[in-house]
Amino acid sequence: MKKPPVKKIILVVMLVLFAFCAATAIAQDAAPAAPAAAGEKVPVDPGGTSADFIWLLVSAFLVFFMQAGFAMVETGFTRAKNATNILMKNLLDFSIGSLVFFFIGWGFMYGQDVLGVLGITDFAVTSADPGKAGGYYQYATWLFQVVFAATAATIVSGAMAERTKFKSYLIYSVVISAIIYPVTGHWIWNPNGWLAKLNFLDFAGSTVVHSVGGWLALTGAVVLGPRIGKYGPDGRPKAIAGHNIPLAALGVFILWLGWFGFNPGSTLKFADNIGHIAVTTNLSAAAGAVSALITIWIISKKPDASMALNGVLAGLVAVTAPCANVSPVSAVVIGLLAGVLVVLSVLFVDRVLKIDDPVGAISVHGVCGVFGTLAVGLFAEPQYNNGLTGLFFGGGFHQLGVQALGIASVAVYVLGLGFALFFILKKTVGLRVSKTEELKGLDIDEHGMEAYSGFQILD
Amino acid sequence: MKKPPVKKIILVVMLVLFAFCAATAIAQDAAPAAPAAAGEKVPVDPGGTSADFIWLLVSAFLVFFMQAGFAMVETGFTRAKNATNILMKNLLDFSIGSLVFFFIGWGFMYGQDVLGVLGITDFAVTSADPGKAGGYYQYATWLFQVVFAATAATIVSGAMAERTKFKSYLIYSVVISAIIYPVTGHWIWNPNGWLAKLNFLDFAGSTVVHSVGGWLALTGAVVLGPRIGKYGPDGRPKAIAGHNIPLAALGVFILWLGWFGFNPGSTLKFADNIGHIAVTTNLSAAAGAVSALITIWIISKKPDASMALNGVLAGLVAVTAPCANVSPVSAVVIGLLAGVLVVLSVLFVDRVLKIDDPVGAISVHGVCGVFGTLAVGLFAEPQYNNGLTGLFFGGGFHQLGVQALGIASVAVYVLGLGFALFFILKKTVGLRVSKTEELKGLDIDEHGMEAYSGFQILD
Amino acid sequence: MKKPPVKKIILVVMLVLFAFCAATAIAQDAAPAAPAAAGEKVPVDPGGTSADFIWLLVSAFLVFFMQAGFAMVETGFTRAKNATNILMKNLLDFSIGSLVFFFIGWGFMYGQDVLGVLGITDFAVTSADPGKAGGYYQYATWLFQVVFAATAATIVSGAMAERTKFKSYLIYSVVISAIIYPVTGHWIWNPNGWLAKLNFLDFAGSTVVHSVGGWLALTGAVVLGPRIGKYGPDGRPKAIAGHNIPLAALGVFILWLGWFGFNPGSTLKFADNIGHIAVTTNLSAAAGAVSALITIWIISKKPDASMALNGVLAGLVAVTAPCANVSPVSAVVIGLLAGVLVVLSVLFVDRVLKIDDPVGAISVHGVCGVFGTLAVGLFAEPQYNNGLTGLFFGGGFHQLGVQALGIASVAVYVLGLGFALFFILKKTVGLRVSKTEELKGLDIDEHGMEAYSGFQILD
Amino acid sequence: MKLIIAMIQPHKIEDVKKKLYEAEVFKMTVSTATGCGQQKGYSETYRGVITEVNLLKKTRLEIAVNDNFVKPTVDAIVAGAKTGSIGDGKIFVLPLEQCIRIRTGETGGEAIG
Amino acid sequence: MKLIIAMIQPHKIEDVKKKLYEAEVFKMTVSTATGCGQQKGYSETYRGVITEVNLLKKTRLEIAVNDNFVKPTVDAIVAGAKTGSIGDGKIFVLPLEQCIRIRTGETGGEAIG
Amino acid sequence: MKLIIAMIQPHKIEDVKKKLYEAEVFKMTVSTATGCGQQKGYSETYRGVITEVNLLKKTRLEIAVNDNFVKPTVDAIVAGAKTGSIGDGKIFVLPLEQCIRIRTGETGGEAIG
Ligand SMILES: Nc1ncnc2c1ncn2[C@@H]1O[C@H](COP(=O)(O)OP(=O)(O)O)[C@@H](O)[C@H]1O
Ligand SMILES: Nc1ncnc2c1ncn2[C@@H]1O[C@H](COP(=O)(O)OP(=O)(O)O)[C@@H](O)[C@H]1O
Ligand SMILES: Nc1ncnc2c1ncn2[C@@H]1O[C@H](COP(=O)(O)OP(=O)(O)O)[C@@H](O)[C@H]1O
Repeated sequence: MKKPPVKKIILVVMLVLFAFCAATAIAQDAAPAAPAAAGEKVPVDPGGTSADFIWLLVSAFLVFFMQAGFAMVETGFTRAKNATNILMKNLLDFSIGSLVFFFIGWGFMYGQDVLGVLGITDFAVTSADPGKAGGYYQYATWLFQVVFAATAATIVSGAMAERTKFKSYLIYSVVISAIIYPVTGHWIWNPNGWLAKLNFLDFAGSTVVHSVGGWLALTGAVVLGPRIGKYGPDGRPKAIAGHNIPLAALGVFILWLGWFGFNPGSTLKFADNIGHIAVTTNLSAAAGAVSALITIWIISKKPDASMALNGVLAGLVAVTAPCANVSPVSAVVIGLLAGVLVVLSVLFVDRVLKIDDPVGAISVHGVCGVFGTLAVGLFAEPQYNNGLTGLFFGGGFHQLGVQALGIASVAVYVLGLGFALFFILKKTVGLRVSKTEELKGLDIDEHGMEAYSGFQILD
Repeated sequence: MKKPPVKKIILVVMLVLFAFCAATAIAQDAAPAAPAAAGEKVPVDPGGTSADFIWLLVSAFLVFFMQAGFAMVETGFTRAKNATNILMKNLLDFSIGSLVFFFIGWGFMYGQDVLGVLGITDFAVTSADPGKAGGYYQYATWLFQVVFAATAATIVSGAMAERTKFKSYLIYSVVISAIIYPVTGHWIWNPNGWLAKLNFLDFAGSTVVHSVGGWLALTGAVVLGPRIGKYGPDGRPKAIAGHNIPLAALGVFILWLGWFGFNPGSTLKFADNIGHIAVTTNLSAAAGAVSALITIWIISKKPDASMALNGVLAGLVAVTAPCANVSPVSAVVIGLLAGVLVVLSVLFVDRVLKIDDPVGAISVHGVCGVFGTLAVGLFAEPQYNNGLTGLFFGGGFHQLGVQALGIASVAVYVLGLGFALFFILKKTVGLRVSKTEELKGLDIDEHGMEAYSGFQILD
Repeated sequence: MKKPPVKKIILVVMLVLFAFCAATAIAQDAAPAAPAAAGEKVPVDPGGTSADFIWLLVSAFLVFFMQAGFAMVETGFTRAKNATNILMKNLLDFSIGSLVFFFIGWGFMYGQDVLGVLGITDFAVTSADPGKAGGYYQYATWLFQVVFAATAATIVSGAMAERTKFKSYLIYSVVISAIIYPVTGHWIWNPNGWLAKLNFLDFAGSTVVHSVGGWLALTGAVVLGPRIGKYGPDGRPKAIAGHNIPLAALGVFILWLGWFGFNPGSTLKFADNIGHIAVTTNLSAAAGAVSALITIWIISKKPDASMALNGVLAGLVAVTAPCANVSPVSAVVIGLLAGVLVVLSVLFVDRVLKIDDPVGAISVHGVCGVFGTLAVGLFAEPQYNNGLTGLFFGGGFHQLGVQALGIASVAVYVLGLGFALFFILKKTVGLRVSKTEELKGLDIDEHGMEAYSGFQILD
Repeated sequence: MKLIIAMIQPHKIEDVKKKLYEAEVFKMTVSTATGCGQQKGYSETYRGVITEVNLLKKTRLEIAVNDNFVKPTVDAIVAGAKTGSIGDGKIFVLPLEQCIRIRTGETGGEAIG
Repeated sequence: MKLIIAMIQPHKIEDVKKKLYEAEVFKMTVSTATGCGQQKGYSETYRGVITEVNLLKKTRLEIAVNDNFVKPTVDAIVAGAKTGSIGDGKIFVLPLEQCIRIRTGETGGEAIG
Repeated sequence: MKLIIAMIQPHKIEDVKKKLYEAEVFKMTVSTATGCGQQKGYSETYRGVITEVNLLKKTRLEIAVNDNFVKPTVDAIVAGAKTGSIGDGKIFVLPLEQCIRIRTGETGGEAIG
């Protein structure tokens, strides 16, 4: 009774994918770019210099590698019995996301604008074409953009870890990469988007990527409910310890590395402030680690490793929007604040809201994403990037207001769609695995294999 | 009785290495490049622009990192008791390969051509020399080439995992890096090679690297025979589960990253189609993951993680040859087909051929390497790279024929040499560890240490 | 009674950090760079071309990633019960080091010179400023330098693993990044440093980074004393096996990758010998692996994995100083010798000196760092880099003498400060955890968590 | 005195512990094992090869009790671990001759609790 | 009823299981342990330090059987595990007073199989 | 013959082994377990949530001995494992009916040593 639908869905998905490919192929044939004479080399693409190409691609590769970072962090911070499952979710959201963002998402985000809300052309990235001006550069640009889309998508898996059905997660992946992410992306990063026109500034994506991921994480975790055993009968939260801290730490180092593509690469071309951006990024991450460690040390008397690791990510997320507009010293301050914030937020979500977020995605990406977006309006200094001045340097409240407006609009939109999506999934395919499955671990029942075959593992 | 030969072999190897170094050093002295006056800076090397240098080197570094990827994948997919051994094999095949490909292999591959079959000069890469035109660029080129040679070498370790003698594996490493790989490399990548002259096209090495590795994997696995317990008395295959899926998944992510050097870097200089190549590479990998997952899901009712991971690699291997000549949409199709192919091939090898290939190297690298090489003749479109048109776009059968000829020649050559090599090893040094050693695990007996000291591990 | 001081120290540290930030912010305001008119783009920074920027930053990112490599190597080579602790030490020494080297260390190292001994300006890197000539490039330069400082810092954690108090380690981190490292760095890498003026040559830091780390590792390990159980009552050393060899191997691969930034990036700008440097680096690493394996194979009859891994690092450390000045063949010889050296040194330290260095940091970084620095005076050939000729190529003893002088001065200085530092720590905060804590593992008592929750681990 | 050894489903350990606490049994030793019995295992499909895995993860309890505690303890275990489906596990009761508390040197019935 | 505990070489577990199946013993619990006995261990050479490792990996079997099954079970274990070289392991037979099947509440001889 | 089962603190294993060797007990089987008893556990603070962890790591020894060796063995374990603080552990002594050495087929008292 249960199996057939799965197969049908799969077959349909496959057919749709093939149909899409065919359709696009035909469309491309219909209006083919003048092909170069055989063997003739198309002249240099005016879309970018060699430095632009190399910088953008190397950055894209680094951001791609963040997928490995997320996979390791989320795996390390959850239990051994769900490790295969979380890894598969991380792998598949990028794989599916790549295809969907190619055929659909890109067009919504960067296609020709309609009312500042949505793009409606350039599906399957037809603008990337060796025969078109800037056509070669468009390929590099798409690659850089798809790894950003994938980052937003993968954030959610952590908050929904250890209890979400694999099938439903795959459907979620399609929806975020096709619609949810590209739409807010259009608002902010497409020069014709309505927030872009208001001069809302989110250089590398504290809002576009991280808070979108964070809000979705929130809706997902709320609709799912906490893992069995997370809250005692008295409602007190219990620690469900991650099973592999070395893996989680490796993941954080990989993410830190990847962020050197995420932020400095967001210049989208070579620019001489890339060194500046790399420095603010690094200092904020370092400061986040230090202040998160100190905060949790004071609160719980022990220098908790998981919090220090989250502190790094908090610093990175927070500096993502302001990285190009603030001084290194401000970056240190932003990181220090983010580190404190993430600890307090994790405790608040866990103890007061009683939302079970196994890896802290809501706090790291949502809360610090919001904070970082605001930080642009607070710490920006005019000698950097685009002459913007934040409140603390005498720039007044205007930019801060724009930032707040952008944050709020995105939140409303994403929370709305997120709740709708997860609620529909819950009522149709089902969002959560059965109780026994959850207790036995998702690896055995969902994937038929263990992550650590042969190891004696207690739970 | 057994120990002395080892020592002798080792001492001989060491002596030979030293002798080689000395000889080359002397050779270099005999005809020294005019040294620059002390302190004087040699003028810019005309072999490449700064963009060429940076692109080639960064790509080489990424491809180097694939060694870590292979090591993790192979370790994760085998049992804990053989982990140290497989890691050492991965480390040593690169280390030995580097030295051997420097002193010997490079000359056979890129030295002055003899009859389109073999190079015979430039051993110890004497062409790389600050005093020669293009001499500085030659260093970068060699580095890029050696990491490719090492990739071919390391593929084999997976198929021969958990039962091969360490010593014999080291000898194999020398032979592949010195002779087997450089010869087919000469045929295809040396402009004077006979296949290159026929216009056989293997842009980044589906055949040169992957199918060479795949065929050797096949011969190795056949000559060795299956692991104890792999086939029941009734001949039915049994699953021998890998012990660390997170490590394997990390390895796949690292390989995916490395492939962004492998394919786009194969332009060998900066070129404006590097973005295009990165996109086709990424899409094929993503499509491979999706279709492999769906295929195994349909066949065995579970979304098997190991197959999804192999699907990524299948997509990557398949797109390696055609990456610069096909549209992104074609790359998706190539990836989808490769994902299906790898699953069917793994099952075929396992169940019908009854060859025990613990990590699926034969299917991933051999079968998908062949498919990818053919795909050039099927999917190429003239507006890309070198004006080639494949069968599906109206280019006729000629190129497909050339591709098939190349595949077949390489297969015959490599299978022949491979069987000869492993057969000789079997009859002399011995290829397989003893039964008890295999059952106890290779780590204790071959290396005297465990990979996971302190962990309670069942088998 | 014990807790309050911790909190106080932490609070003080936090206050000091904030004060520093404030002070520097004010200082910067006092003498602000002429800000560009709003929205106006500052013209190209004359400090570097786009190739310079990209090369330096990519190299810095790779060197940053070495932090992950060190973390994995040290974690893998120690016991499971101390894994969280060693990871935290690696994370925090980089985080704290980043902040401290920004606010303090950089100024001592690259600020205006006083008597060739110390810099005294440019704290908080005020020279990095979009309004100053070369100001943008200065950011990139700082990033590259900070990851070097962090490498020196993190080396020590390995030698002091499994028994050092977390708090004391954090204090040590501050001191090395603020003072110890920047001072010798000033001597050698600041053009006005007294050793630099003597033409002491340490291209990428065999001495500046590695032997500084190695000497500190030595003092730390000596002051701490061996781990409980390391030496039997009869004084015979016992093996305390590392708990995760795959992780250690991954770490070594990551380090190898990172070294492609460490050495070739030390050109500090794009240069056409970067390929040459990458080649010598790679060959020496490969040779180190091979010769270390052979050496230990002969000595202890087994191809010990931990020694082969250390052999790679030995080859890398040794070639760090001479990488730009020697031929590839010489690099092979240097690597071969380093591989032998590291094995003999590890055995010597362990058996004769009876110093307990869990990961071999003293031998790898100290001994091979010294050897590499000398190798410049032995193997340099004039056609490379700066026309230097070593003893073996007819250059006489002068340079060798200078190298020896530099090595000795650095050793005296670092050993002196190191002993003083660790001795003071021992007498005040305490350097070593209690016996029970050490036996139970540092993770539970110091951090309140286990690294591998749920796994059954024996010891 | 008896030594009670029980093999239960790993995911029932929390329930069993709760029931044992209610029965005022606070001391126990827990470890993991794999077992095969009536429960036929699940079919694992590693790399497409469908294999019956018949060694399933179990949690193993050891509880030393005085004779009057045997029944309450066994009942508590059953109450916590029973689901009614195959694989619920077994309880074994062994005679225990002596028990020594290392810390104090106490022996017998006193040492047990 | 008896509880049979056997320590065997890890790599003999498949052989032992086969022999036990032939002897119609289908139920058992398996775990890992390390042991030292006559077998002197192997010399590990971690980082060049040659150390006698005398705690060797062993597999531990627990099988509860009715009295008439003791001999066939012991024989099957011996048949499967014996190589004739040091380290083959030991079999211990303990008295078992009671056995309860959690699922059904059955006790004694019926519950065991 | 008796089977002695002891649960001790993991970090005392080396001391216990030494004392056992001094008492000429060379054979044993060692495994890990987690236990709860009087020792109340430590408070773990994973991600700021303070939780009493009451299943603590223990090392589990099994030693089969002839009757005259029971006391020396128990004494040796106590001597090696005792610190006087809560959590030191317990020793259980069970009757052992039979012991078989797999390698030789020897049984009983001879097989044990
Ligand atoms: N005779 C036995 N000896 C040892 N262990 C047993 C025995 N019978 C059952 N077990 C243990 O109990 C577990 C559950 O047994 P099983 O027969 O599957 O359950 P049920 O009794 O509910 O049918 C097994 O996996 C095994 O670990
Ligand atoms: N008296 C004993 N008590 C507990 N375990 C024992 C005892 N004797 C042997 N063993 C277990 O059996 C294993 C094999 O014993 P060993 O003496 O090496 O083999 P053999 O009896 O063939 O000489 C040991 O590693 C240990 O786990
Ligand atoms: N009745 C019992 N049954 C089984 N195991 C026990 C029992 N009592 C104690 N243990 C084991 O001994 C360990 C130490 O016991 P504990 O009561 O903490 O020490 P102490 O006896 O020194 O107070 C426990 O963690 C548990 O593994």
